[in-house]
Amino acid sequence: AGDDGGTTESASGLDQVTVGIIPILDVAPIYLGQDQGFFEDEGIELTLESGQGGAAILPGVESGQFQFGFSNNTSLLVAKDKGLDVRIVAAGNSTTGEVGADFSAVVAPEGSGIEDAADLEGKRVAVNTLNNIGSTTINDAVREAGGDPSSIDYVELGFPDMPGALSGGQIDAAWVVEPFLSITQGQGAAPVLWNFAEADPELMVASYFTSGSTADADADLVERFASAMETSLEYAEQNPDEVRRIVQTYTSLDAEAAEGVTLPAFPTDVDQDSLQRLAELAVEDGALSEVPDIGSMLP
Amino acid sequence: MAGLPIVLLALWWVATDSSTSFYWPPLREILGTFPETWLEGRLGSDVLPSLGRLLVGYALALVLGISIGVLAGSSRTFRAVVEPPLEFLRSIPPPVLVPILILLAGVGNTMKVLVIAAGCVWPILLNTIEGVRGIDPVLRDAAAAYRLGPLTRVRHLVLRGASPQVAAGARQALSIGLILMVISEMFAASNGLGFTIIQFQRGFAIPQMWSGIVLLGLVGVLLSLVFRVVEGRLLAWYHGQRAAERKG
Amino acid sequence: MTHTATTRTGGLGGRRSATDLATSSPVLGLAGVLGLVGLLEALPRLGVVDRRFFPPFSEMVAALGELVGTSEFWEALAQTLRGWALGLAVAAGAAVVVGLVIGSQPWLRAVTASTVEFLRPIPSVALIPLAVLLYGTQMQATLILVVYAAFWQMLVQVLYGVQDVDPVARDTARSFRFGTLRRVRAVLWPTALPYVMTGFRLAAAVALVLEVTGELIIGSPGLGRLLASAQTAGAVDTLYAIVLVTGMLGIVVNLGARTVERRSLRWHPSQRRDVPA
Amino acid sequence: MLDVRGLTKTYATGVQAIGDLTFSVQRGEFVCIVGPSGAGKTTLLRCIGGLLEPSGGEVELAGKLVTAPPADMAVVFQEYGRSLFPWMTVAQNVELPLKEKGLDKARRRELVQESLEAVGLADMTGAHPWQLSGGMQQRVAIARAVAYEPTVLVMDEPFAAVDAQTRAELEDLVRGLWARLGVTVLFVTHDIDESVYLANRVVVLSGRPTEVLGTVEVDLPAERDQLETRSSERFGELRHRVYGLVQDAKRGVRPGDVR
Amino acid sequence: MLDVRGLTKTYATGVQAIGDLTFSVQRGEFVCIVGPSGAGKTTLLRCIGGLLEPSGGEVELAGKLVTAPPADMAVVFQEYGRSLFPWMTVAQNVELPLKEKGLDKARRRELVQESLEAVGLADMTGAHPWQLSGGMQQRVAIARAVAYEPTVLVMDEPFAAVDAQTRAELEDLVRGLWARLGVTVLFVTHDIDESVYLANRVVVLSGRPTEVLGTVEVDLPAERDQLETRSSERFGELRHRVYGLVQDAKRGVRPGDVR
Ligand SMILES: Nc1ncnc2c1ncn2[C@@H]1O[C@H](COP(=O)(O)OP(=O)(O)OP(=O)(O)O)[C@@H](O)[C@H]1O
Ligand SMILES: Nc1ncnc2c1ncn2[C@@H]1O[C@H](COP(=O)(O)OP(=O)(O)OP(=O)(O)O)[C@@H](O)[C@H]1O
Ligand SMILES: [Mg+2]
Ligand SMILES: [Mg+2]
Repeated sequence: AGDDGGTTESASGLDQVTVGIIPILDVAPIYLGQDQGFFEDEGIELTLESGQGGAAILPGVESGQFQFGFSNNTSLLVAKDKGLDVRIVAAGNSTTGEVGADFSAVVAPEGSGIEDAADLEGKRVAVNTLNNIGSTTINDAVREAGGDPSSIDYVELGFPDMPGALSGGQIDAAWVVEPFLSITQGQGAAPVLWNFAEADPELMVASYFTSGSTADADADLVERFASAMETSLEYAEQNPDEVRRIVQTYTSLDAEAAEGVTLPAFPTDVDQDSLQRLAELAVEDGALSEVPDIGSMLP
Repeated sequence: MAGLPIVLLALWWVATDSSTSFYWPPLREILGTFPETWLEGRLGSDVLPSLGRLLVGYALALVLGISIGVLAGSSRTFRAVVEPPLEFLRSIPPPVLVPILILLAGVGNTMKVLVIAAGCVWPILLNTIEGVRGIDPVLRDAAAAYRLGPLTRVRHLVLRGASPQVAAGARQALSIGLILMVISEMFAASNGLGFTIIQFQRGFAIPQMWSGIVLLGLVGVLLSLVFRVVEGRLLAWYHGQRAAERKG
Repeated sequence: MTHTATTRTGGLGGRRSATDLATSSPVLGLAGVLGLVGLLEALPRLGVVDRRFFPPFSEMVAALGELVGTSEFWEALAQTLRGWALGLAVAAGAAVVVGLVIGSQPWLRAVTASTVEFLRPIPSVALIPLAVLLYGTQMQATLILVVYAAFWQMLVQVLYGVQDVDPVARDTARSFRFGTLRRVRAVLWPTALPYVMTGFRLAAAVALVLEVTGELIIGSPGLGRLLASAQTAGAVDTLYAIVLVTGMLGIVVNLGARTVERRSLRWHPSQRRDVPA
Repeated sequence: MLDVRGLTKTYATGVQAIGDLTFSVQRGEFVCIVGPSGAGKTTLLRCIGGLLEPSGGEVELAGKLVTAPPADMAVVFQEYGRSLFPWMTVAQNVELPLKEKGLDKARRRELVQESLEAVGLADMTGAHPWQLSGGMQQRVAIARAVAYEPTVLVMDEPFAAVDAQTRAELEDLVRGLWARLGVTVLFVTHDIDESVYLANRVVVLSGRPTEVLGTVEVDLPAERDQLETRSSERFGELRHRVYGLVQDAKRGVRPGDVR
Repeated sequence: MLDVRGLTKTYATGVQAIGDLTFSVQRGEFVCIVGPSGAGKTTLLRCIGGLLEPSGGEVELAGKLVTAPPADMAVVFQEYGRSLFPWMTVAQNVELPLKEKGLDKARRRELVQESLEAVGLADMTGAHPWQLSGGMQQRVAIARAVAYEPTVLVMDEPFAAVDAQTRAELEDLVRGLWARLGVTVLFVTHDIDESVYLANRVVVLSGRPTEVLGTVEVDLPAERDQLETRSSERFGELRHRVYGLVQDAKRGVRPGDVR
């Protein structure tokens, strides 16, 4: 294990690259890029390994099991804060910026009396990870609405478990992303807060990243990966139908569901302001001790 | 007795002393963060609630495991009927079971206690069944010949006779309970030892995470010491009988 | 005249009925399974649980029907089974050897006791980052978890089993000056065997659980990953179809263990036919 | 009182232990059973005690078919050591059946005390069975049966592990109990002298599959004495008759062949 | 051959089983030990067998201090049933120590066959111990010791569970073995006649804490016969002397008080 991120060449002369991803909607571009041959064009033979969340992917990237990984930005900021040398190499996905039509929202059952962010005060709200991107953006919205976010009782629950818990009354509201947003809406829950779109209309939610050692040892590879990623993101942004198609190949989403979901935006640029904003929110909630040196995290 | 753990700790200390790996911090650093991490409040706010849930869940498992185990161990028919469904349930991973339990019992303490009990019950149950089945037939005859009633028989023959093997199961269930305490706190928790460890892990506070694992180990040792004392009293006759070997 | 002898003292309630042995256990087992199936079908239909999140059994089976038509499923099943069997074999072998060695020497037992207690409760799930660090999301990462968890299950049982040797039998072995190997093989092992069998059945289930959990959380290939993907897509019936498969694996494992037991423990009171069960 | 009619027992292994056994015992009789080792005596007692289902025939006790351990019967098992609960003290072992019988505490304590004294173990009440010698364990098992005050007392070689002197005392104890309480006693022994000394009637069983080979009525006076009775002429004669039958049994003689 | 010097044994419970015991046994002697139930006979044998650590004094065998089970000694335990391995058949139980001794297969089979025949169980080789009657189990334990061909044979009430006829046969078997192979035999029994019939010397132990109360040299001819020897006058005298000592022991007489 841990060969400093060095890559091996395949028989075809391509660099073999393994990327740790979470098999959800958000990573459709990389699958599309693989499908479309954008990585091969850059001399990269891509292997996608799915892990469940940052807990599995970050150590993998750190140890060189993966050359690149996919993670939400707050997790990357926290890792940086704790002294992990993470380098963002490409944008992952962003909010659509449209309140009312984003891929992420806080939902509450219809008729629950929760109608806007301020109503979340004192309520039990499910997020998939405590003290992370979900709760910091929600807290911000509650503060904006004049509420006291510290009174919110956050519970940690996997996204897949939220629809059941919500309709069973175990929780008052839930932060969900697609396809669970559609699912809960189908069950008669209504969005009360579009936490990403409201935090920043251009909020970049997740990124592709690598470790400092890989970035330093193989700058050329990083560059080629970033370039292929860019092409992929652009292709995804232009071809939403392709996104809806490819998603069915690596998740269990069926065609009908895939048609119905709201897709995130896939801008090509790494948005430094988003990182700054997320870091500030995290500092405010105590998830980060201070805003880290964001510049050193960028390519 | 305490020698080996000290040797292992020393090895750990030396092996990691100059470690620069992010995920393998030096033991020095782990122990260094221990007091501030745990002794300043978390003991009461996280460790105690966890232990409370563990004990309730464990007690529930003991009651369930032993009573079903005695029934299944005593009756071939009952055993034949319930064994396959039980084996089915036993093979379901807790992370899958949790959502169902959330549906049934909410996200509060009840759910976590149920998760713990649902995991602990198996070793106790299986061992009780086998222990009951293995009771000396001559003793069974004696109990039958004196027409000891069902209650007396359960109390004085079946439970006592099976107790060495039940103890084996209960011992095992204790550490499974500890594991499930952590697992249950991965879902819908807001406090607890396991919860805190996972938060550290997610927050990349690696030395703190390790200190949590060390604490978990300490809790395990402590619980097993208590267990040994209780077992020593309940099985005094058994250990006495076995120990009469050489020294009398 | 020569019908199988039963005694009148079985169980708690005095007599055991004659049907007890007449009805063979597979039939009864089937009845038990049918009972469970009925419950799984009825609960959602009666609205005790929300059927959107816990579909009736028939829907799970329908989803399973679809699932078994895909090569993906069979591949995943094979991967899970391979990881599980390998992990279980390694853990069981190691635990039996270690357990017999420790158990046959009182001083070793005393020396290792506290260490065992320290290591045992460390949750395998807490090892996930370490496993990933070493092996990424390959099969080995999950294998570590499986071996670690199953090992303790077996070890404790072996240790308790070894302690259960009848004092008179032990004296007998000593008076004939059995060597260590002979003592282990002829006295310790048969005494511990009932415990070992129980340990094996426990370990088999725990290993399966950790194999699937590992795949689920780490994302190494197998049924667990399939489960995760069903979960993230909100495909509830597919999810439970996979759960059904793991449950059925559990039943099969137990059947196997029981068969082995019937053969290797024929002498044990629990298997004798002329005495109460 | 006790009727055994056409009893047969074949174990699952195919071993036929009891051939075709018929005999009966009157209320208040003291019957000794002797027969070669492995004949089927223990098997017979287990059938009578309702602990084992016969393969054929029936056992009737006090007019009722025995299908489960009958009330008011106490059994002393041949495997005395294993029939004591190792997790209980001597006193608890003796007391347990009395509790089950519903006796009050004072009465129980009295019975436990008396019976343990009678077998010479009054100072061992607090010990566990595995802290006792073989003979002492056997005496605890006897005390348990005696304290129970049964109407039928079934004993399987109860004095095998005690010394000659104690054995004589215990013989007198059981005889005294029988005379005083009118218990019906069924007593298996390998000691021919003992069988004649104790019994009203000695039943000699044949080898396996066992049947009744012969019966010897013991017409000695009811009042018996270790020295006097045993040295009486009649005792010698009876002893000789039983001995002859046992030797026949051992030689493989079957009921049809004899007498 | 065997020297027991100032042996004492107090159990962890505080029970003093052996007081201050000294005696010795010559090579090739046949010594019977009798004493009241619970005296400490089994405890003594366990000390001699290296199975139990004495509290004081020492046991020397063939010039070597006994600290572990000595070589070439075979023991028949009083708890015969529990000393057989239930997971093995009768033949396997007998064969196991022979394997340990390193005998080859043919020789082992021969010894197993011979010894089981000698105890009358040749047709039971394939059965498990729990399928046997009490007496049969005891005979398996005897066969196991006999097949082992030890130089010292220690037997703790080995014939307690067999019928009179079989008992006589087994007595002759052990005597024959002793005469043929020159084994040294230490034999605990409760049967006074048996002790005189078998032994060169009978050691009578006092009650607990046990000490040697007296020794009776048996000067009967080496060639013994169940009928003749037992009816000889000298036999009666010896029998009487042993009986007197046993009664003393039972009455609580201590070594100092006697003679
Ligand atoms: N559980 C069993 N399974 C099979 N066969 C058995 C079982 N128990 C006893 N037997 C057989 O039944 C026969 C009679 O056994 P039983 O114990 O009744 O003899 P017994 O007359 O009490 O002999 P002993 O005087 O030696 O105690 C024996 O041949 C024995 O092998
Ligand atoms: N494991 C033990 N722990 C405590 N006391 C014991 C133990 N074993 C035996 N004793 C005590 O030691 C004394 C002698 O026991 P031992 O078994 O040597 O007697 P014994 O002469 O063989 O009697 P028996 O003829 O009845 O077999 C008894 O009083 C008994 O209670
Ligand atoms: Mg018998
Ligand atoms: Mg003894």
